[in-house]
Amino acid sequence: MTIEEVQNQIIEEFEIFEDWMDKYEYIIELGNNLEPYDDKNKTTSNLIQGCQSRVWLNAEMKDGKIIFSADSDAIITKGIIALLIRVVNNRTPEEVMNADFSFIEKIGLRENLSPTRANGLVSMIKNMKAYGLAFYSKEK
Amino acid sequence: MTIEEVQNQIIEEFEIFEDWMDKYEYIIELGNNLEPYDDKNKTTSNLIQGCQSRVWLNAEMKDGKIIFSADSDAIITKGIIALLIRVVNNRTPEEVMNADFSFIEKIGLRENLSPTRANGLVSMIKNMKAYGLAFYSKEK
Amino acid sequence: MINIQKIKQDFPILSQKIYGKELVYLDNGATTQKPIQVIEKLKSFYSEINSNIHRGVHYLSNKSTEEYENARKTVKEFINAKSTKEIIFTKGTTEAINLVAFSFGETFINEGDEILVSQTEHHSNIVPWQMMCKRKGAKLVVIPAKANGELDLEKYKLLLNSRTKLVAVAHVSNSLGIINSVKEIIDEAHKVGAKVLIDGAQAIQHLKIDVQNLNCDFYTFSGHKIYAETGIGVLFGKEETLNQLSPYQGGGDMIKTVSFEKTEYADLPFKFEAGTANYVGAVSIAEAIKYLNNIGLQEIENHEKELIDYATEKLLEIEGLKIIGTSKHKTSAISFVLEGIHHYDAGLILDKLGIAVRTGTHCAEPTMKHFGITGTIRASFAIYNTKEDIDKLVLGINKVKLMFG
Amino acid sequence: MINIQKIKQDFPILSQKIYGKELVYLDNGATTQKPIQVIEKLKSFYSEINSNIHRGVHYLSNKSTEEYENARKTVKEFINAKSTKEIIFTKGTTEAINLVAFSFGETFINEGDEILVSQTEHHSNIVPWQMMCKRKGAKLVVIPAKANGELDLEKYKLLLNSRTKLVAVAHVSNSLGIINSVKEIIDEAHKVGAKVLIDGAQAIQHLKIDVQNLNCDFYTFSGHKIYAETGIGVLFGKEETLNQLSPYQGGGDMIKTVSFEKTEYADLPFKFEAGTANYVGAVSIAEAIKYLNNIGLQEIENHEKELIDYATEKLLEIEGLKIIGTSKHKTSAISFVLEGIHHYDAGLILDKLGIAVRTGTHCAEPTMKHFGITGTIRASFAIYNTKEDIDKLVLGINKVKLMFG
Ligand SMILES: Cc1ncc(COP(=O)(O)O)c(C=O)c1O
Ligand SMILES: Cc1ncc(COP(=O)(O)O)c(C=O)c1O
Repeated sequence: MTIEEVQNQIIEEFEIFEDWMDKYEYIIELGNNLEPYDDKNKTTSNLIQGCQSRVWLNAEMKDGKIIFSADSDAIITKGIIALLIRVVNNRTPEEVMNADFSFIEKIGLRENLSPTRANGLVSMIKNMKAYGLAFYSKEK
Repeated sequence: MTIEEVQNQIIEEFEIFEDWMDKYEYIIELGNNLEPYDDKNKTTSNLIQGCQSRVWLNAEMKDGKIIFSADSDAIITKGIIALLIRVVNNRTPEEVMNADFSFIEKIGLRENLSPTRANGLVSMIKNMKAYGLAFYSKEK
Repeated sequence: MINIQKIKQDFPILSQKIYGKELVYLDNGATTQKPIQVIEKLKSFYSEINSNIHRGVHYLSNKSTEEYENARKTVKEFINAKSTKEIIFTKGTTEAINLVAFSFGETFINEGDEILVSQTEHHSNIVPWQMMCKRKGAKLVVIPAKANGELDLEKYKLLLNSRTKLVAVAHVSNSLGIINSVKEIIDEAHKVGAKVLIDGAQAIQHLKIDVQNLNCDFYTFSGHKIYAETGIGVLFGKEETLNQLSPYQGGGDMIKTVSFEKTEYADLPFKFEAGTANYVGAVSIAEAIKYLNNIGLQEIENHEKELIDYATEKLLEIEGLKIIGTSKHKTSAISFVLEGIHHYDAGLILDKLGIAVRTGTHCAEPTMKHFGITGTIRASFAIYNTKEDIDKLVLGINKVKLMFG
Repeated sequence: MINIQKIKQDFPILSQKIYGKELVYLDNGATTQKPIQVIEKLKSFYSEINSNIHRGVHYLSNKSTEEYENARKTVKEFINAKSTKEIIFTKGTTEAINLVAFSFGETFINEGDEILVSQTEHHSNIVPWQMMCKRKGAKLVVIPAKANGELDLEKYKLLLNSRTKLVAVAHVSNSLGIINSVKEIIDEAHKVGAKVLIDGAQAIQHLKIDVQNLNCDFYTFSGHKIYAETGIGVLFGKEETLNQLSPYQGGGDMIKTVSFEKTEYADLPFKFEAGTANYVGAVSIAEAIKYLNNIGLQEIENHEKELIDYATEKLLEIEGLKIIGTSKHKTSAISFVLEGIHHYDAGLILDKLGIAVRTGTHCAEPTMKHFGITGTIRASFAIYNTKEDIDKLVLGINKVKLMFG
């Protein structure tokens, strides 16, 4: 599936929720089920300091694809991280670099990406793309 | 006449004016007729620097009374100076020290005494009283 | 008796619906809402009076100036300063503290001198002193807090010495709501000849302030936290001390005469008000003070005391909720954490319920560090809050617990 | 075509009567009046949106933040900056210049360095540099003006040298209304590696500004002179340069992390915005810009050109009237003196006729000194002024001449 297809899939999944409660309960579930993050990767350089919640992001190359893993101390942030990873994980640097994340807005979570830097997600997206660019440049 | 009597006299004089034009024309006349100020007294220490017009004020003791003389580069300021001098000239330090100048407000010239420091008149009144106090203290 | 329902109606924003729910605004520590009286004053000022102050000889300019200087008088009376010369309008508490840090620093601070701030300060009462200390080679010394969030006055006394030049402490800590013993802090500092700045950003809207009685050297607060506009604040300083300080910013209105060879500064308070003052902001502070005086400061204090007592009682009934800062001397703000639930998660869900609280470090990272936490949920109250607001908060927290349980 | 009568109706204050006479407001250089759109925006913001920005996760806080950051975007587009990181909100031009003087001084200025300012600057573009030069042991050098008030660019070029670190010049001089040749000034300064600050306080409301085209390093202006609130202003700075500067004020919102051991500053633009920003002020600037864009900047420029040409012609017909600053490159302000009549006297009488002009030194004493005078009468125009206003001014001046004749 392309990035766009995954995003559309997520948008469809979210269409069934009748109210914000259901939606957030699902995000909390996603957060709770996020793949465990290796504690040895909780380094300062992997840390994204939001004002409110902290995010750790790690990226590795495997067979020409980027493998992301991430964590946060807040569950809702983790839930959204799970969605982001689902979209760009195991993809080529070029794909990651050019990814758009417009689905976040479409599923009504835009307030979580406000420029307040509160949860670190805006920076996380930036960093994901930066990884894409970095690995892409290295390959050349 | 007491200071109060002079003030009342001035207030009466101003009652005849029908509009601001007449009033200001009278003040301009007073300004033009203000006793000439001795140029040798245009010293920096006698200068009161308003933002707009400058005022010079000189005070001397003669037979236990204070003799004021003053000047300004603006005519309207000079006209008001003429009124102030008429009220407190040739009086004892104690009288000057305790003088109130409420007539200014009563003849509708309060805007000329705004705290904008524009014309230096507020400082001039302060300085007149300060002279009163200084000479009074010296006498004791 | 104070009629809160009537007061509430003075605040148009409180009838807003958030996600279709009635707004429960408990973020008053961040900023207070504005009564219609203040909002209408802005409108009438800009529609009828507005003109630059201290500058023109014309009618509107005089009128604007008069309103501005009357606002200064209103503030002077509100905090019982000796003279309007002691009231400097700034853009807020932060600027006021920066002003003192710079000007006091330039005038009085030498290498090796010490500045004391407390463990529980807002960043705005830490960073300006750090910057100044760095520039001057002075030392920033921390007054430690006790486990309950109160300042440790015994240790404070031991820290004071002849090198101590200034002590900067909040009247009420913004992250904990604790009322510090400022009177004692001030008196002790004066014994070693140090000056004291009290950051009143969280006190002025809740407690009756008397700067002469406190005998502080500087007192600061922000308009936007006392029901007035953003972009305006107040620095009180004792006339004698302010006179000694070198000016902070240079520009129009703060000078007597300017030439390239020699510039003479104006007298107080103008010396510290460079550029076009936010005269409309100042007028809005005066209007807000008038509003508060009409209600009565004692009435306000009583009402807010009732609120915090009620909130404390109700919150403590919630299992897994822990109040941060358990001193008995508090006003109008309660910080707490929920066991196993991140403050950000809690805040997000409360928001969806129409309840506005603040979560995070509250610009007080060293305070969080003191308690070994990364943040709290803070509910902070104002005159228009009611016990029902607190009931709704409690219901909301229970919902949060359910969702993350 | 621009419909001035309709525009005039947008400004409620213009229908005021002064001493029973229609207000003729010609003191726009000091501050402009506010259109109802801006006034209503303040009201609706405080009634529906207000909450502290960057601080909460709740709905209103996000909404406030969004409006604030959108205002930044609006300003960025208005002056064609490259990025919103280059737009710092300050309390006004004066603060913006003080910020640069301090931060640039701390970072770049050493003993013996030189700062150039012109003979015809506003005090706000002189005193901050004097203060900084004094602190740093640097030298303030004056770019001389010619007899007609234009800057002497030949002499300017001779003053530039490798010690020149910064040149600070007004885009339009406030006391004369002269448009300085800033493009040439900037290009020449860059040749010796100096940075350039342009004080745009009197330009932004009259001319289309393009900071990329100008290639200036800093550009400053005040909200209250561009139909917005008092207490808010803008500093534009090139991202690269701003990044190098040390911060100015410390406090909340300008930090990444704070501890007593080490404080890390936030990224641009927040690094220079300590404390609660005047977000309502910023929103009012955005609203004012929207208003101007709706009318059309070219339309405004044309209208104001017509006004100044008409005023110049009519004033020159008055015997004994001398225009101060006779350059052909002027906008929206005319300064003049009347033979044998003090400017204060003239201003007072004009005021009684309902005509608001500014008299005095216009916070530009060195400019007055250059012309050997103690002050002028200045009529300054805005979009809502008409030829009738100028006719009334002319009538007023004739009356003044009669009274003092
Ligand atoms: C050219 C110029 N620079 C600076 C200023 C200062 O602006 P403000 O007082 O808004 O800070 C003014 C306004 O008086 C001005 O005209
Ligand atoms: C205790 C305290 N000090 C200082 C400040 C800073 O005030 P402002 O952001 O209005 O400058 C605040 C407000 O956040 C505060 O609560």
